[in-house]
Amino acid sequence: MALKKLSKEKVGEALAELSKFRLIAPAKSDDVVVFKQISDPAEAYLEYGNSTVPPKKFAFPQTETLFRFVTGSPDLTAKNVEEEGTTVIFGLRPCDARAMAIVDKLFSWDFDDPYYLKRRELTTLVGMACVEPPSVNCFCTSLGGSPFGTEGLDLLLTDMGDYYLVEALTDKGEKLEETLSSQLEDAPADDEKKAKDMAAASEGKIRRSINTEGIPEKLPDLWENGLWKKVSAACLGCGICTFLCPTCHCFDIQDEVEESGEGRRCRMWDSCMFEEYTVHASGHNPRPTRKERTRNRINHKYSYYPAHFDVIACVGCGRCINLCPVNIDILEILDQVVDA
Amino acid sequence: MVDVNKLREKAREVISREDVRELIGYRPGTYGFRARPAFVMGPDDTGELIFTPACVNNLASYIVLEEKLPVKRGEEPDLRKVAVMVKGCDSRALVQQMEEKAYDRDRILVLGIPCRGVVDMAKVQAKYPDVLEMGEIALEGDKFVLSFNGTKEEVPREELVADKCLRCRYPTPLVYDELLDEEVERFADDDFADVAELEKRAADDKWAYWEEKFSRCIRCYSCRNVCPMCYCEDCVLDRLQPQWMRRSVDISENTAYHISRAYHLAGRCIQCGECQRVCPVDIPLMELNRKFYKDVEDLYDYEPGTNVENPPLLSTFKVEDKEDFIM
Amino acid sequence: MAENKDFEPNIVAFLCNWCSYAGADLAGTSRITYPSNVRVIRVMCSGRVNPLFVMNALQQGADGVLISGCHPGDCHYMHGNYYARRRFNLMRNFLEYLGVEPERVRMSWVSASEGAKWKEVIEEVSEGIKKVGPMDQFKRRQLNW
Amino acid sequence: MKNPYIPYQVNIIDAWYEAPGDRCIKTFKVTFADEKVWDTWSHKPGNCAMVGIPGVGESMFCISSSPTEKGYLRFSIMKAGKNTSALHELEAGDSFFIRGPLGNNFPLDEWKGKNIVTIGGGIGQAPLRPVIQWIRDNRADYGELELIYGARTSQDHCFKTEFEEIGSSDDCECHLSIDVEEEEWPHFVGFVPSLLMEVAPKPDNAIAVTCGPPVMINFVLQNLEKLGFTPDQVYTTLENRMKCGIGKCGRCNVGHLYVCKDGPVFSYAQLKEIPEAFA
Repeated sequence: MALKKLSKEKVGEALAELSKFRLIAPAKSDDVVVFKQISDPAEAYLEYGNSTVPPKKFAFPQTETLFRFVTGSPDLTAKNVEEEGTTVIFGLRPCDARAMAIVDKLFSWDFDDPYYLKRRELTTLVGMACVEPPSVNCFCTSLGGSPFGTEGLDLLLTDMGDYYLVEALTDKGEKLEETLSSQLEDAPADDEKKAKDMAAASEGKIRRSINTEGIPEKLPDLWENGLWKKVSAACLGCGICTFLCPTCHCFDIQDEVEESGEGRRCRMWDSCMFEEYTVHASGHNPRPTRKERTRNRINHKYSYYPAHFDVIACVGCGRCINLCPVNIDILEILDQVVDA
Repeated sequence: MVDVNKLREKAREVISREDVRELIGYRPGTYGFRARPAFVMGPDDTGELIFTPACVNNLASYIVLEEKLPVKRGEEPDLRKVAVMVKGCDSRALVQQMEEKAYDRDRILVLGIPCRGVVDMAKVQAKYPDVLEMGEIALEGDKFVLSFNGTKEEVPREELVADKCLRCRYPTPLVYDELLDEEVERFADDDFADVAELEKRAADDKWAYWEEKFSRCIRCYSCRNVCPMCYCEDCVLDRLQPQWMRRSVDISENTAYHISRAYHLAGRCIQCGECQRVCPVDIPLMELNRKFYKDVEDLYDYEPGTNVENPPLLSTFKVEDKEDFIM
Repeated sequence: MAENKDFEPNIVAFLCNWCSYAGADLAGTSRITYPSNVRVIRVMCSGRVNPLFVMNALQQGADGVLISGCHPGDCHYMHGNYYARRRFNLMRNFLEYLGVEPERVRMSWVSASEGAKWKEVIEEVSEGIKKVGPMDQFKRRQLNW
Repeated sequence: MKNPYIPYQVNIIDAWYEAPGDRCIKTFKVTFADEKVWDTWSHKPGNCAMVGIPGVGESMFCISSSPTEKGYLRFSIMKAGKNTSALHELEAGDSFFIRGPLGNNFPLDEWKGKNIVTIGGGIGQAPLRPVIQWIRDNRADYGELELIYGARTSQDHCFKTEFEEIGSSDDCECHLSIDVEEEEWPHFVGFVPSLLMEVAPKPDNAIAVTCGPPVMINFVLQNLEKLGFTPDQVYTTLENRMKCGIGKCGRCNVGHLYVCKDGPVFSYAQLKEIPEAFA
């Protein structure tokens, strides 16, 4: 497939064209960049590092209705995700797209999750390569990703200065290129090589790393190791590291009923770092302290997930390091695991 | 400036005491200019301890965050003291906790650190986004001196200092067993101009402002968990019977959350600013807390966390309390 | 907010058992007519009213909330109304700060013998809320899909 | 494919209390409101279902009837939290909703020809009941069947009338116990692990299945080892807080295994590898 280019002057026009779909793009409010549905191309903020909240919420919403009911009535009406329509997530980072590809495995594991999978089917991911690593704590290259990675993406954009280089990666991506045919032009012939060089340069600028080899196998042996108590000592038990993680996918299910009897069963993000996450109705909690919860978080990502799906559930986006209020650093923990 | 050697020496002395179980202080973080809480369990762990303007965390939170597992049969509960390093603002959390009888004074050993201000780490991060190797920050006069990668840079204090420090009323801890440096005289005051400015706006304007902020909230509850005054064993947010706040994330529940969080701190918030510091989506939580702080001061002439003998604001009253709003 | 002539507000009133509830009851038995758009919830004391109640009422569709108790000094439990007074003075100011009009959260002292005052109070509350219109700030929206 | 989050409505045919008290146990005998569901429904002893009421919530319970009992399902539920309290309000003629069958089951096919001993405590008998029922309904396929069960008091005994019936039949040996002495109690007095030592089942060609409170399980496992049972001859069930029941929501894992999906039935050999299993 020949490479295309999208001149920066035409980005607005392209976004306007795409707003016939449910268009999701990074937007800035105060100093926080979050993905949101935009109707005006001017809202899109494409010169960003990475978003604070990952775009996972458009595949796996923070709160999502499973079905509606009226109390006392036997009729349950499942949510029809189809109604949300075709969605384009524009400008997400390769790590976040790769995270979606990783989480896809869980949601189709033995039982298909109809809500998630339908939404993924309806969604086209337009990635934005990281010409510069967005943060000092990026470590995607340690986990098989890359600032120019394409896994999970349908289309990849690369900022070439005056224009974006556009590479279609899947059928969905090609379809989207067709939609944008009047905004896209042919890319210069040497851009492919240029982009390759840029990718190598960007990879070279990733400064943090971990050798993950052997970690999944080693973690279960460290169950009683003293390191867990140490690394979790400062933990506040908040949900930052999990809610902002692009691969964290745990959820709670709760019922909400209005005075009228109309209600819904919905699911919402939950965090294994919360105390009530595992507490039994009897009051017994199999993970009674932050030590057990931290150990579970690391094990889930680096041992349990690979045991089932052959891939570590971490993409090295660095959010949990950047935003932890007490500077708990997953790479430091993993270093200790390696050294233990 | 706290002399780091003196600090470590003192810490060593304290943790060696038989009646002290643990010492909570600061140590360098894992990258850039970060510092983080340190949990010292024995004299050998004291070598990493520091105090610099990067030590932003309020360690008083850990006193009430401690997880108490049931004592095993045949074992005695460990009743030794916890030693904790506190800045002026942080010390007020201890005062307020004790005012509320959260624990007895002799449960803690307070190492007070007079403080001229800490940095706002977000501002430091924005100014030096590329610094990965450990850097150091010191406050020299009215400048922060940042050393990193073999270079030194001076930055005016106002540029990087945390907002709360510009209005600090209590730079020297109000409670301590030992003071690790010389007392610092009050160098600033608080006129609540920010709150007054927002108060003046029209109702629609105010709501538009807060609606945008609250709609960003992802309910990670970091603001609750970091707060030294949020220590209920059974938080109303987690209760299912009755469930006052739904867990779904939308403007109604988010607003309800922020109202109850702020209200629970009415007359209790000691302005350490931790909630706002930790918020990943930059909700100006202190603007909520400060509204209560201002009203409590204006209406009841009460300042939380300043006197252990004070009765908690909302569990007391005066017959002559204002009631011009009552029909 | 534009005044809507047809708008009839939903008002939730938390009335203390000993004074205000009896006062409202007296208004009824004395055939004093007062606005009917108030839903009364009897509590043992105005000091029982948790600010969460107010917030929850506003979330669930109340356009305004009234808390009413005994006059200072008359509390059946000695001091309950004094605590409530502190609590709701702060609550009211805070909600105003968020952009919720102060007309929506009111407090009154109505004794068991003040049937006529109850009428005045509820009329004033109702008029005040009519002026500011329906509560549309943080009411629970239609169930979101 | 069916949406795994949408439950089926079931109607309560009969409901009765098994044990009184704060943590009372109530058994529900139910059938699907839509009879056609029976055509596609198939469960095995050990399988679970999410049981709940829309507007209240859902929790996971084992199906305490054997598939050989046709035309109904049984659930025995202890009152503990919000959902179970709401379920306990229901009576015959009311309905609730279930999602399932979920989880794995006891490998009863592999156990053919073997002697089976079940060791239950309190409400822990609920997952063992379908095992016993299944064996009794396929009696020729299995060797000897021994039932060991105990609860705090005789009042707390679940499935009392059934035990009486089983005890008087020659299908099965029935050993009962209570923790503390009571007048007119004809059986063993003491904890279940002690009763187990008293009965001392032989490990040869045998399978032991145990379920009950964690403390009891721990001692039962130790005692089974003393009696010569190897870890792969011993089975138990685990429980954890659950939400989705299908291995997505994350919370019920012990190590890399999800109790809802890979469990609730585990062999002791499996669990020995997982330190978190006995948390």
